[in-house]
Amino acid sequence: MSDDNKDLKRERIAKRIVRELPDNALVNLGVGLPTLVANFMPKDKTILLHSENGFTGLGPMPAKGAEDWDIVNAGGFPVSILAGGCFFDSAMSFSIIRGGHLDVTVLGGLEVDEAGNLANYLIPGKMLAGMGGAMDLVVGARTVIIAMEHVNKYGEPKILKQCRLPLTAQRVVNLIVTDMAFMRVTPRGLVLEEIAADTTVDDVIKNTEAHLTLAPTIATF
Amino acid sequence: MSDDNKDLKRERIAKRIVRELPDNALVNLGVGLPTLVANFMPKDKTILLHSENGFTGLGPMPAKGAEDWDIVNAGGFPVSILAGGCFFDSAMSFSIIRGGHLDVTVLGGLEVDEAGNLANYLIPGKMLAGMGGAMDLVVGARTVIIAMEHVNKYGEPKILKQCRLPLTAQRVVNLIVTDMAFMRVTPRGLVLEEIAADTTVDDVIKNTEAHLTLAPTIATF
Amino acid sequence: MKQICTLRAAVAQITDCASIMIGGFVCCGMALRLIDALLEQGTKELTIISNDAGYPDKGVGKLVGANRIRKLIASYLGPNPDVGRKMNSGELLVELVPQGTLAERIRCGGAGLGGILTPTGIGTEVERGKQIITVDGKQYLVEMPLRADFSFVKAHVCDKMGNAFIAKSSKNFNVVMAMAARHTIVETDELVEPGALDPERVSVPGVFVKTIAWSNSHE
Amino acid sequence: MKQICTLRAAVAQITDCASIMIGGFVCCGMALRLIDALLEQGTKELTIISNDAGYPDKGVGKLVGANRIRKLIASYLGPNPDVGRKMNSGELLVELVPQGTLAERIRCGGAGLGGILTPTGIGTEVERGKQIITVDGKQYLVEMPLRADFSFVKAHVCDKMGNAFIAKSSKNFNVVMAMAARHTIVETDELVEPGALDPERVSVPGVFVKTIAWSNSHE
Repeated sequence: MSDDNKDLKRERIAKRIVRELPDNALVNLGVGLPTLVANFMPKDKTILLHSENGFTGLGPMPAKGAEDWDIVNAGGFPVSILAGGCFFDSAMSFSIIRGGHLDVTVLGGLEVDEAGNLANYLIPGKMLAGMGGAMDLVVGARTVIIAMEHVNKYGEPKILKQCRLPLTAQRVVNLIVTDMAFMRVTPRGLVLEEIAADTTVDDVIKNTEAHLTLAPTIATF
Repeated sequence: MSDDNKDLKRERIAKRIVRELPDNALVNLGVGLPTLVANFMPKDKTILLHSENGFTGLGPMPAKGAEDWDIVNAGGFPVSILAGGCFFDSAMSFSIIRGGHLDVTVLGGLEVDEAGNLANYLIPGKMLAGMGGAMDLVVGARTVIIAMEHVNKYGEPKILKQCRLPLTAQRVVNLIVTDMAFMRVTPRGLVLEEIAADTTVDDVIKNTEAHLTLAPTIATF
Repeated sequence: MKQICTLRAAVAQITDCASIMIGGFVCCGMALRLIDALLEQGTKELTIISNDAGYPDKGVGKLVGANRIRKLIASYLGPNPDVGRKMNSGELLVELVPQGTLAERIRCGGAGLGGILTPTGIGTEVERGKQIITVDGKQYLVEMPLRADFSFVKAHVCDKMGNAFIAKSSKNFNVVMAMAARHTIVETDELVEPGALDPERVSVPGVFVKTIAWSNSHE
Repeated sequence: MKQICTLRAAVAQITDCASIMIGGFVCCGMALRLIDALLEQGTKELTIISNDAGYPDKGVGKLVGANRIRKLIASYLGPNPDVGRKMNSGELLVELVPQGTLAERIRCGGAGLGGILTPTGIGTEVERGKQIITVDGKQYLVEMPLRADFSFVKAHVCDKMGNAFIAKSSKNFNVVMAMAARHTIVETDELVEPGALDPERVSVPGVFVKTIAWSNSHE
């Protein structure tokens, strides 16, 4: 897959997620792919972005040379604060998250399974990213959206019957949006609601280990 | 006892307590008699006063007409803030208290006993003052000083073998200063260290239910 | 966006038997005009969570005097002898909570915590019915979160995003209470556009606020 | 009064095997000059409590690179691959703590609480060895307080009473860490007289601070 193509697919994920954000929502975007969501904010809705390192009103990156290194996002990169935002410390920031005041969190994933379990912070012996705020975010946010590639770099499914990696949290995921599909976690497992324009239902099923229930009508995004 | 005489005795208690405050101490003064301590602050020491409703740097009452009702003490009366003080909310205020950051608390008492138990917030069926911040103050402060009359309005001892009223806290009192005596709570009970200028050791013992060990020398204050 | 309305419209959402957290410390930082509007409205059987009951003729004390409160959760009743009288005569339920524990229980409610372990209250009537846990040889009470249907927050300046500046020592319980209610109502002296309030001077982030009652809009 | 001194004098009080909390979030709000002074001094076998390990060439990352750390307690190691390598080779002990839990455990340490009950970490490796308590049908982990010998706080303005203003998003862990150490050291860009800092803009009350290291006094 060419880099251009890859970028387009990541954009498609971000744009699809934007449509799930309710008006007046307080939203936290994880590092990486989820951050792209900020580039496609809907003009007809008021969305307030929360940055877990300590402010609301997260705005765009400043022009080169105009960075303020006291205003960074959760990845440590300079951003800006919009009118109506405010600063606070980490204890307050996570009170907002854990206390149920966050409407939506969008995070990346290594594995998601049929029960809505999520693994996204650790591959034993290989990758030690640390959970950062992820464990609190998925436990505290009203809606948890996972944004990720449908398969890993070896072409293996990331959407499983049961997660194998250490869990970030149990039964927390509400929606999974990938370059191939839009899936909802329900008490009866995963429901495939939409597929990407350049794929087929069969292709999605082939690249998914988890059982997918098909929605009555499968839309395209 | 005349009111003038009573005022003088209360002043004597306050002045004696002032001598116990270490240099650079953070001190909280309870409502009533303990508040008097602020009137006799030593010139040769730096004492910072903490007001549990939310600031450090508690200063004198403003002149009549110049009150700022957004700056009140724990009794709800207008006071002032000195240079170097700062404001905070109740959660932070009690973090300072409970977290061991307060050097001294001076509080009134209904009863104190040989073990350093304190009762000062409730007389069942009669007085319902509420503990306010007292339970946190005596548990959190490094030194707890009780300032009170030696006997109650019926002339009965308030310093007992064992408290009868509901406790504010167990084994927390370090010093008791009354109109008659200065006593220290030790692992072996109460030690009488000083007596007021207008009383005798015998008189103090007669008005105290608790057993008093006499210090090698008994000074006068 | 936030609901921006009169004091009267703000309290119209409160029905009998509701629980309300009311910030303030002996009336300093208390939303006195929201309380007056609530009194006018006649709402009763309330559960009130507040540091104190103010004075008999002011703030929460007025609700006590008018028999609008079924249960009062508070730490300090010194300035209001009415409360003790009504409690002893059985007209009012009172739960006394140490002030620091009250602040932490409310904060827990707002912060999604299941409780805290505090040394305050060990060996007193406060420990009755509560679990005790020993950590490093020291005993702690397990204290549970407090939440409420509404909270009244008194601000000096509030922007239209709900960010509130609460001046000086009137912050007190207003900050944690703003976090812990399903519906937080701010009574503000001054209402400004987003961006007009310095983001470094925000005492209560707007994300906790649902309704802004503008005192000057009181009819 | 507070000890007001150079960066070098401030860290001279820190001996091998000390535990240090270091505020900051991927180097934003991190006391980089205090860390440099500590590196120069050669102190080793440290226990560091910090949200992250910064970058390999900056802040806490430098201490990792120079093998000064025995144990690191942190939540997020993304920007510093060194940590994972050193952990896997056994050179470094790492305890991962969820970010919100880290903030609360430190706050507990500073606030005299014995712990908190949090839903975060239930059903994950984080719950290992910890007590689980059910409140209202929901499971919570009992998480213990964290304290340290020292903490490094980065301020923009500090008065001589220790009151510190920490600008914008650099507040992060600096506030709770100031509360939870036996000896809190503030590295400040600007040092002012008491009264010169607006008491409404104080991020860290001076009562928590013992030493003020003035960056400009760095020799």
